[in-house]
Amino acid sequence: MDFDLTEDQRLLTESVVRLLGDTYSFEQRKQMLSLPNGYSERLWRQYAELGLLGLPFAEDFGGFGGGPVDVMLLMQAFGRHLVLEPYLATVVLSGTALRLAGSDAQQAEIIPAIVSGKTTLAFAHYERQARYDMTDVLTAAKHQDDWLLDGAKSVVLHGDTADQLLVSARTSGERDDPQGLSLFMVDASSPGITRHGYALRDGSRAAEISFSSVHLPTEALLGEQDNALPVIERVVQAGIAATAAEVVGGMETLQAMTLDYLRTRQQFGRPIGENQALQHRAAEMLVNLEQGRSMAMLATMMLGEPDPAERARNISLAKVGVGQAGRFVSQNAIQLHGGIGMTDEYAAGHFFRRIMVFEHLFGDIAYHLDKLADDID
Amino acid sequence: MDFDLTEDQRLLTESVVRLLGDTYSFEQRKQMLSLPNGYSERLWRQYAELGLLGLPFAEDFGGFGGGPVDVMLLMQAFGRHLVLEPYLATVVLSGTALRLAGSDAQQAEIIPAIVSGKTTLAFAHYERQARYDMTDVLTAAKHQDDWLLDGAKSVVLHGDTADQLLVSARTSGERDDPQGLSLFMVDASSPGITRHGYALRDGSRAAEISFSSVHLPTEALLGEQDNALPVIERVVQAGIAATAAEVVGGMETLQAMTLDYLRTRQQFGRPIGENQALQHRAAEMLVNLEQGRSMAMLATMMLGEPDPAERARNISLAKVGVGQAGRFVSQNAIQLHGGIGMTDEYAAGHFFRRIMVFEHLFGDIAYHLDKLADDID
Amino acid sequence: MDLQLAPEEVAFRDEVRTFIRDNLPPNTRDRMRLGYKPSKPEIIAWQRILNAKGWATFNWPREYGGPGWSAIQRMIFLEENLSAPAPELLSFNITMLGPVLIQFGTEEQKRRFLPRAANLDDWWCQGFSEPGAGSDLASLRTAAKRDGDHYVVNGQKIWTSTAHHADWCFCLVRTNPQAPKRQEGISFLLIDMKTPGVEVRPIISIDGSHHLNEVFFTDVRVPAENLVGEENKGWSVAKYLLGNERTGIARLGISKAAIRRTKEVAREVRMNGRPLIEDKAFRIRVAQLEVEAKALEIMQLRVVSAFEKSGGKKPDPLSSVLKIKGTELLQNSSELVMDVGGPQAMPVWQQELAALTNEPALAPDWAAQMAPAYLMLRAASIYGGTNEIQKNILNKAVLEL
Amino acid sequence: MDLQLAPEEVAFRDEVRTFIRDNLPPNTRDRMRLGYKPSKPEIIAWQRILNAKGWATFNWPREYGGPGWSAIQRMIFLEENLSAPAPELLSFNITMLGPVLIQFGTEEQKRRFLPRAANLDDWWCQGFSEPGAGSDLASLRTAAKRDGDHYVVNGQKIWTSTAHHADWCFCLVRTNPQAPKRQEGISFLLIDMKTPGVEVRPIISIDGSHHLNEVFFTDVRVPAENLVGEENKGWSVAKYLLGNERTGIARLGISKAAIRRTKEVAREVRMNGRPLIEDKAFRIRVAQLEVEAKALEIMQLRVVSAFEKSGGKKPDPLSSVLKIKGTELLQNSSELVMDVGGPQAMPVWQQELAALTNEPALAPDWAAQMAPAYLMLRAASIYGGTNEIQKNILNKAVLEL
Repeated sequence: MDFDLTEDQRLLTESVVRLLGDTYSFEQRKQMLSLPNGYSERLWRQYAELGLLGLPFAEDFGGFGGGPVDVMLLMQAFGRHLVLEPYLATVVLSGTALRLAGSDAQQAEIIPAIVSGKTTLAFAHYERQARYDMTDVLTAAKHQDDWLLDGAKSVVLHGDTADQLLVSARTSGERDDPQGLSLFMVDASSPGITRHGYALRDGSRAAEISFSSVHLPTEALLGEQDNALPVIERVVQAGIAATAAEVVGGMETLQAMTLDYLRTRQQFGRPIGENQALQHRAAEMLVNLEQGRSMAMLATMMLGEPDPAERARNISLAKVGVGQAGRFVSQNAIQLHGGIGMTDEYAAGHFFRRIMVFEHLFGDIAYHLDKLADDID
Repeated sequence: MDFDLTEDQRLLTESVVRLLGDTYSFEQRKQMLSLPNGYSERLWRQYAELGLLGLPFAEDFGGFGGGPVDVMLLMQAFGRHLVLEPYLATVVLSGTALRLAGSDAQQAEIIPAIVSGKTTLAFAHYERQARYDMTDVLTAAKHQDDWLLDGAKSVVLHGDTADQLLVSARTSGERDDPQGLSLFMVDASSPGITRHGYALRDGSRAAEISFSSVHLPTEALLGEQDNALPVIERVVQAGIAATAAEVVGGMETLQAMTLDYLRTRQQFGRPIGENQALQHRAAEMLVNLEQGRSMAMLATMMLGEPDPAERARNISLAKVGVGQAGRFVSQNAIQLHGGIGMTDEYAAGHFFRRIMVFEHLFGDIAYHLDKLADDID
Repeated sequence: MDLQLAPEEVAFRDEVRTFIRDNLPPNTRDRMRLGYKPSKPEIIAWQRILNAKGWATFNWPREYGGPGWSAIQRMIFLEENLSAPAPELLSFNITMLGPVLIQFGTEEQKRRFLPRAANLDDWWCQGFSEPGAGSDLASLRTAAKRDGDHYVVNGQKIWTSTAHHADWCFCLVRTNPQAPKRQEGISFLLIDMKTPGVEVRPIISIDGSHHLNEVFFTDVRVPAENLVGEENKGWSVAKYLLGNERTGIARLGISKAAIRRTKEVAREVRMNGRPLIEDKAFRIRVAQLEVEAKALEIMQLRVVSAFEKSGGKKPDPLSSVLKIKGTELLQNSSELVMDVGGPQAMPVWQQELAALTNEPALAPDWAAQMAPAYLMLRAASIYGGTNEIQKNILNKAVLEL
Repeated sequence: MDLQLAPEEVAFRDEVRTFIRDNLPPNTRDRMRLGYKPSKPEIIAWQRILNAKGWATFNWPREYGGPGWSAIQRMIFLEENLSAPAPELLSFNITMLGPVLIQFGTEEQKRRFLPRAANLDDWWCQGFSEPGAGSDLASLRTAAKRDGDHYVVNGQKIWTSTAHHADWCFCLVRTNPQAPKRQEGISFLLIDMKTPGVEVRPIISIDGSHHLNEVFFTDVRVPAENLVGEENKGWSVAKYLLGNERTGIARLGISKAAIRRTKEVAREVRMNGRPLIEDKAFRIRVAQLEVEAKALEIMQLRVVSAFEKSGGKKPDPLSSVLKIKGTELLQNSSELVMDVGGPQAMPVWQQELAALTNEPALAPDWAAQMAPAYLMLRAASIYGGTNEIQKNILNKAVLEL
């Protein structure tokens, strides 16, 4: 057991902290929000130059060969600044699917394009009616000469600008059947695809995507036909671990902002932080932050756990723990700020909303408590 | 709508407050705990003289003709002093059963004996395996020439000293069948009855009672054969309302003790009540106390609600509300007292334990939330 | 003691309910059921309908056009209006300015302002908070200097709700900076928002809405006849206004509507392949909210009844309990509604919907306002005295620690 | 960074687990599984078994007989011992007196007291708190006046755990009442409980147990050689003792055992005609406790690891987080266990059981200790610095508000 960073991890963290410190002030971020893509393509190229886009990929494909802890450290730094670029969608979600299910040929083709910053991807799995159910897939692909794809995906993170879409579709079985799902790599500009992009509540971008008789070549299939669920589960787990780390970064910033506000805001002739009731609330926020941090670490470490049941269970524990911590810290950060915390002009509300959005991705607290409850022996 | 007391209610309350003020200090109560019955027979006679034992009974049978609000006020006063006498068992629980199910002849025989303080009763319904399930009755009564009763009842409040037992038994149907229950009035000294008395955690008395081929005359049947469940439900509801009022009285005393302690206990050269964090906790206790008080009022008023579903639902709401308020207030009362609150010598822990015991009678928070959840349309 | 509504109170509730059902414009009702906030024209239209009925001035004395209701009737009326859901009466006009003018105003001020306030011909806003004066209101610094028969006002107000809609503003200003105590030397002034030198700048809230404003006053000349009460005695006017009957403080009707809505939507979404409404854990969460709502309902009846019994004189410190529990329930119920929506509640759909009127619906219509309602209600435990301030009040007024 | 236990740590855990399983007297184990506290002979017997193995002095340096374990090994050992469940090592002897004597004691004191403390030949207790000195320990007033080669001690201690079992007591006493600061003028003294003038009076706790005591000192003569450290410098000895490694502060093993137990018993009781373990709402409550337990486990690993990295020098302020969350979990898990028991957990059975050995069981054996455990654990958030004090510590040491 070892909580220390390796030398590589220390260097990585330092360079990211430096980059974001220079480029990601609240004001700078506000300008990025109004860019056409909703994020900075210039910064995306800088991530590529720093090697961040290759972080979890094998060196054979031009990657950095990093592990889950490296991604956690990066996402935590991203979380401190509410980074807008499609790292989660491209590198974490789609990257995990590619690494787990892609053939050598597929990986050799697409991963270098990701690493160099040329190509972005989106992971198009959840559907509007499915809420959090991973097997509630109505989008269908039929194999004739090639594949014919029909259906719709909802709240696809960065699906509005992605070059390639990884799309799950039913190739056999009924709705809710754990068998019969397959993954496809789809060029986002294919005929028959309609995308409606929009902002989520935290300003990051997503899309509704519909597929109407989209023709895919046979080699668009990613991984095993009819057996994509284990891959999808691991992609979702990677998403949970990554967003958990981002939430920790967000809580760190919120906690620091709140302490700063308590120290400086004067009411009745003294800093409001002299109120013991507020001091204790801040202490409870710290307790929650440390609880959440511990759970984000758990999620990260469990990505490598070979036993699927043990992995799923621990990641559900972590999602609940981070979700509850995030809720407590973000709600109280607003409360302790008072009116100013309610304004769009002030950063706290933006962190609040990102934590809120992440809580409602990949299963919320109730969903994962339900899984844990099912699992009790 | 009217929250004011009537003149009669005001007079009743004053006389009870006076009596308990004189007789029920913490030290006096401690001595009563070691009396053979676990309560004061002398006080029981005084209750009779004051008319308290006839409070909810019709004037025809020597009662006072009072309503649920009168009982609530009395139980609240009892709760402030942790009264030990078998009022709940005799007047509230058994009394409700007699009023609802007793024939005129039965009522005319037994109620005057209750009112005058000659006879005490216990309501023997729940069984060990049943936990809170009202229909899980294994005790059985068979009709031959007379009734033959076999089985066992658990945690029968004041069952160790009661003269008469109201016993539920299955006269038809299977375990858990809502039909097929009947109530019997049983002389506690009948051959075949074994009673093991003991103290509950709050010092009040209860008993395990077993029945082995106990012969009962035909007229021992109380109310309709095979259809006692509606009566049992109303008895339990009356118990919930009465104990809710007692919990409110207990919370009032705990709150007052806690405020007093905060004002007088010195640490670091000043009263600990100057700590804002403790002031806010005391304020939260007040919020809970008022919430619990409101819910106890609801339970009381709903005893007269004619629609059984509406009545059951509101009484479940009240039981949950009072249970949660009682938990919050009593746990924090101990916490704010620190070490002294953990000692048997100090009154706070006794209130804590009574609230704990009452929470686990007639269905706990989880049980009633479950009923409410079932009821959602 | 009798906790049931009396038959005449039930009849009154039914009368109110029926009137609202029959007279509330259906468009307004349908949009509000989906969680949208009413627009300015909708608010005005509804207040005028109520005013025509004689109900808009629900809490004014009969001689000023009030309906002469008991405190319980007033509570019933407000709750029915909220849970309809219908737009609320503009509180600045009805529960704030009205009673203040009736108590402190000159006959001329009453004649001039009250009927227009009742009918929402004038939209009023409240100029109290300042950047340095939030919970600590008495530290306000906006200055009003007497200059002939005018005051010249300079300074800044903040958190001014609906100032961008407003025709008039009632303001606290400092008329004597040399007063020995900070509470002295403050005056209560009525300012026409069209006066030169008044500038309103929007504050966008975290739910994306424009509700709050900053208001800047630069050499704004206000006729001296617009002073309410005595000069330098504005603090007692403000205290009267803030301590006024807080019947609706728990806003229980909104929470009840949210609980109803969470059950409705839970029929439309799934969990584990079944409707969410069938999930036991979800039902337990709803049941817990219903416990809170019921406790609040009884508590509210108790406070209102005590207020009535005291002859309407004594503000009950237990109204702080109502504020605390009421806002907790508002926040918890809006949170559950949003959780039911899940990922579908996360997108900001508005712009897209507006741009795509001919497209098939981009999202379920129930989802659009879930997150905004949740976000907006984070303020519930902040405005009107934070819940921490409410605990301080309980501490002083009840616990005496 | 690597959050898994290393293979050698897993091997160590298995070794400890196996040893406990094979050597813990079955009677002790069975009674403790039912929630009974171990008796004095059981505690002594188990500590001697561990001492024979060389593990009782788990946190002492090698040269004093310690096993030379890492902080993580120490944590694993304590957790395994708790969750067995086995009696705890007597902390007065092992984690308090031992390290203090090793740091501050004379050679003679070490030689005389350490081996007997390790083997529980002497049972020690701690004389710190006084009626007027709880959280504010420095205001203690028990006086020790030098008289030749003795100190004469007069005063009163309170909350003295197991004083009625104890052979010796380490005490804080005031040796210089004129010291300018309250923390000066305090000394650390070892007192033989058999000395004339020592009187122990029981304090019965709300769970009915006798664990705490008052200890009165009336002209108690204590040889001056029993002074630890310098006269009037006892405060630094006490601070060393209290600031010592708090590896086991969360007492997670007890909570884990309670969670296991709640599931076991939930198989035996019914809800809605089915085993309670099948009730979804119950399972959600258990799942929530498992979330808390897992978070605490990781947090504990982090704190222990940081402690190890700092060379064992710096007490981590985050141990206050462990204390707060650890005691909350202790309380919540014992509450759930009791709720599972329900009415069967309410009777005080002990006397009756003792009197009725030939009767059939009066109650399920799992029920007897549910309420006592819940009641006793109300103290968890009080002793060792209340949770409110822990928040003050976090505030000072981390938040700097």
